Amino acid sequence: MQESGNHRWGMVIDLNKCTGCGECVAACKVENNVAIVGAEESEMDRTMFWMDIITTHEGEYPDTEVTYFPRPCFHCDNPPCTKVCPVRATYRNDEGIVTQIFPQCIGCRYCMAACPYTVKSFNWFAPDWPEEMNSSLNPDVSVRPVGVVEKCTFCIHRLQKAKELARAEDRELREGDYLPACSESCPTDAISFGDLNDPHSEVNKLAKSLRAFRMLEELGTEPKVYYLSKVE
Amino acid sequence: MDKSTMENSNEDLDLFRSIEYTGNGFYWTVGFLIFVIAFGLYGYFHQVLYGLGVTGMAQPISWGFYIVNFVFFIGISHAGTLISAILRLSQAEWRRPITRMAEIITAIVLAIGGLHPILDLGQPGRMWNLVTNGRLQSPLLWDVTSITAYFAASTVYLYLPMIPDIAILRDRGVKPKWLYQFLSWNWQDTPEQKRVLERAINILMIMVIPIAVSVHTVISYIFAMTIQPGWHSTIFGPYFVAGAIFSGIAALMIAMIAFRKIFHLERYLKLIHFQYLSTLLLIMSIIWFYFTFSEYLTTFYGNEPDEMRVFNYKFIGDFAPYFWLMVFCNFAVPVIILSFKKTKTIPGILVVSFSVLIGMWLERLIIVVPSLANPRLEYPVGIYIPTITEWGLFAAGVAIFILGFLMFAKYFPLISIWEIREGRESSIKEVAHRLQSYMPDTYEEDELERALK
Amino acid sequence: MNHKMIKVLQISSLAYIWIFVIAVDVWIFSLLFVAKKLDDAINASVAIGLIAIPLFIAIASILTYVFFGLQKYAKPEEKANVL
Amino acid sequence: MHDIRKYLVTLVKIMAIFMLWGSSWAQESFQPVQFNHDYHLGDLGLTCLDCHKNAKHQERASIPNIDICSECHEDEFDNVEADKVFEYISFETAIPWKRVHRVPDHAYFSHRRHVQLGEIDCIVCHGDVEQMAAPFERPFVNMDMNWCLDCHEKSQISDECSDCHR
Repeated sequence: MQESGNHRWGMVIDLNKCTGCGECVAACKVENNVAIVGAEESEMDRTMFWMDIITTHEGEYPDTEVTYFPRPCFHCDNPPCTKVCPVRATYRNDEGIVTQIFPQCIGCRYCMAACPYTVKSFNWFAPDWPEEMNSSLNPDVSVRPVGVVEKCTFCIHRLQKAKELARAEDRELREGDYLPACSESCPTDAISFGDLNDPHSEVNKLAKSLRAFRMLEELGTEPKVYYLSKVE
Repeated sequence: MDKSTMENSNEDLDLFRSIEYTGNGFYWTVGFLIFVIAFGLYGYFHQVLYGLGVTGMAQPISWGFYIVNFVFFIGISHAGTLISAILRLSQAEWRRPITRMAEIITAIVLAIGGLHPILDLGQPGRMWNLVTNGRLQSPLLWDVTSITAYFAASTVYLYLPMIPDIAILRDRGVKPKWLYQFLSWNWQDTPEQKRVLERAINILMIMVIPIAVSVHTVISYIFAMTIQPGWHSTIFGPYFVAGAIFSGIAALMIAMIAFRKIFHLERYLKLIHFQYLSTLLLIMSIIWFYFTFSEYLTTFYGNEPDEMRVFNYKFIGDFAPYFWLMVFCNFAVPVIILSFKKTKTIPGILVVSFSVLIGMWLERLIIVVPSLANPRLEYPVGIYIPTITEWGLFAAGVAIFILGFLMFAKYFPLISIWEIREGRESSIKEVAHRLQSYMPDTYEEDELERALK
Repeated sequence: MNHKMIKVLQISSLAYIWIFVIAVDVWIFSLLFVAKKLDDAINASVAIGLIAIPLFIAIASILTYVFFGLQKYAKPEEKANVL
Repeated sequence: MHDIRKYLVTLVKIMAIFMLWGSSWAQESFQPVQFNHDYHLGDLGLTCLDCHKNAKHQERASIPNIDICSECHEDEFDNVEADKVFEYISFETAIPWKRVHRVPDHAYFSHRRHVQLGEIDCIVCHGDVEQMAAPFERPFVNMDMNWCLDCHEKSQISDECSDCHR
């Protein structure tokens, strides 16, 4: 394997470019076999999104300023969720990805309660898809059983494959080899993804820009998802 | 058996009634309780089969009744051993008819409460992961450890002072004989045996107090260790401990009043016992108010936006009815009723006790749900409506408690017989002696002369 | 049920309590090793282990002390009767 | 007494029927074709990668089917099993091989990782296939996590959960 520990994967989302189209949400759902819950369940607030869009409204109509925040898991460098897990089903790996080991999870939902960003979803029932979609599930990602917590993994299966391919071709991992589905699918290129440790990567440069900020930075969780604030 | 013990055992005949006489009411009650438990179990199997979706929990509010009841039951379990240990330690003579009941409450409710997190698991079949891959840094594991320790310590603490009573039952020939023979550990009331037992009880009661305090502190840490608004508070440890003792005393008094009525124990559990305990309850009520006040005042004064969202949700938002009902039940009712001698009667105390239990349960609900319902980011505020499964399991939990208490009363005396006898025989002399030792020292004759010079 | 049988039952129940206590201690102890192996907050684990492990042993010891104390100081004539 | 004997006889009969049924069930071959690895590898000198073409460069090793078989099986051979293959080829229907070796859905396993990068011989996981006259009916080893981890620890490969689980 590639020597791990020298990457620190991160994401920069440009709010100026984001139109709130929801392509990232859809791409994520398809890529990661995220369950589709019925109308009844979604009435109960049990919708499941690994990538969600938070909409904020500022000001009174007609001078309303609407901002869309695509919200993956923030993959904190100091994650509050991993500390409390009683069985090590979630932890931050050497490359900064906060992983979720589904077969290990006992479903106590402590990590959900501890996450200040509320990014985790729980499988309240066994996941279910419309009949015709069952054959189009992504074989690279497991289908989670009932009763476990799940969340965005930065499409870690793509990293596994990209690393393997790079080593098979006997080269270093290049920028762009590994992109999560949301970043790849964004029609306006609002979501950049890459190695924050690489001084030449795009995300590194963007994360250092004056517009960059992180969600609830004051909590000290050190999220690795940066937003570029809106400018006129 | 010599003559004096014979007389005594006749005198304490009331205490054997629950064991030696079984009425129809007993079977009806047990039958009803088993029905309630079966209903709860049915709900649980339903939940295991289909998933936690059968409960009312949803996305931001991922913890509901199970965790609320977990904290509530463990809170009740506190009173017992802690109160009994404190009363024993302070040599309060009026403890004698109370301690046993308090200890039973602990043992039974702790077992019920301790199992509640399992109800809450999405994958109960993977419990074994806790054994093979547990992480001691998670507050949940602190709980597992300290509840196990408390359960072990409090059952031992219940059992040891029961040995002489079991021996009395054995000598009376109560059936099943083998059970009492097995449990009495060859007790023959020799002075040496008494010394051994008393030494063990003394060590245990000192040990059990810090364990008891640690249990509820650690339970509060489940919440306090996260950085969620409304939870991340340094006061939570003592706040939970105080609340636990508060609700525990109330539960203890309800049990005492009920069993006093059923088994005609008026001669043992007198008004004075209830008045002493209710004074303790009144003090705890005021302490509870003090903690609640400082907890919310700091939040309000600090005015941190995320904290204030939860604060407003409780004070004027969706949870306001529950919040103010809690304040009414936990503070207004006890203070009003227990402050006046006229209302400090058995019915009055019963009302207060129920009110406190309801209030403390609401407090647990108010701690768990609003913080989860108001996430920091701009999500819609969550709602939580418990389903029949959750109510059923709550009822089953209460039913198991009552059933456990009844079954205990069926086989063992609810009031410590030997401690009552000991009190009757020697405590007046001992207390007189003790009082003497509190008195200012009198001068010896030569000392007096010297002092006069 | 005869007295010998009861004696055996008593001793074995005491043994079960020891097995339980030792099992809990072994569990906590093994978690220390897991924490060390995975480099996962070993200090917290050691702190909890230091308190919890002796505590369980103490509880079982008290019980054992009482059991053997009561056997030792039972009246001899009835001892023969009961044993 | 007589009745009991009667019942016993009936019982024995029923058991005999079950045993016969069971044994006939076991004899029915598990795979559609009794493929002979021994013959193909030993006598014909093929290698694993000749048929399992993706084993080195892809995640999944691929189980050969008529498109590969037809390269050699152009005519009928003097063999019942080979005739079956020829039949499949001539009708252009895929041979319904039953998959025997599989890791659970929640684990990521890649042949490329192990065969190309790790340079592990096929026989390490699949056994001495060259000696096998019949196709697999059950996996060579029980492929559970401990089995994976044993080897990973021995050869000091990463034992991070996230390297295999997703």
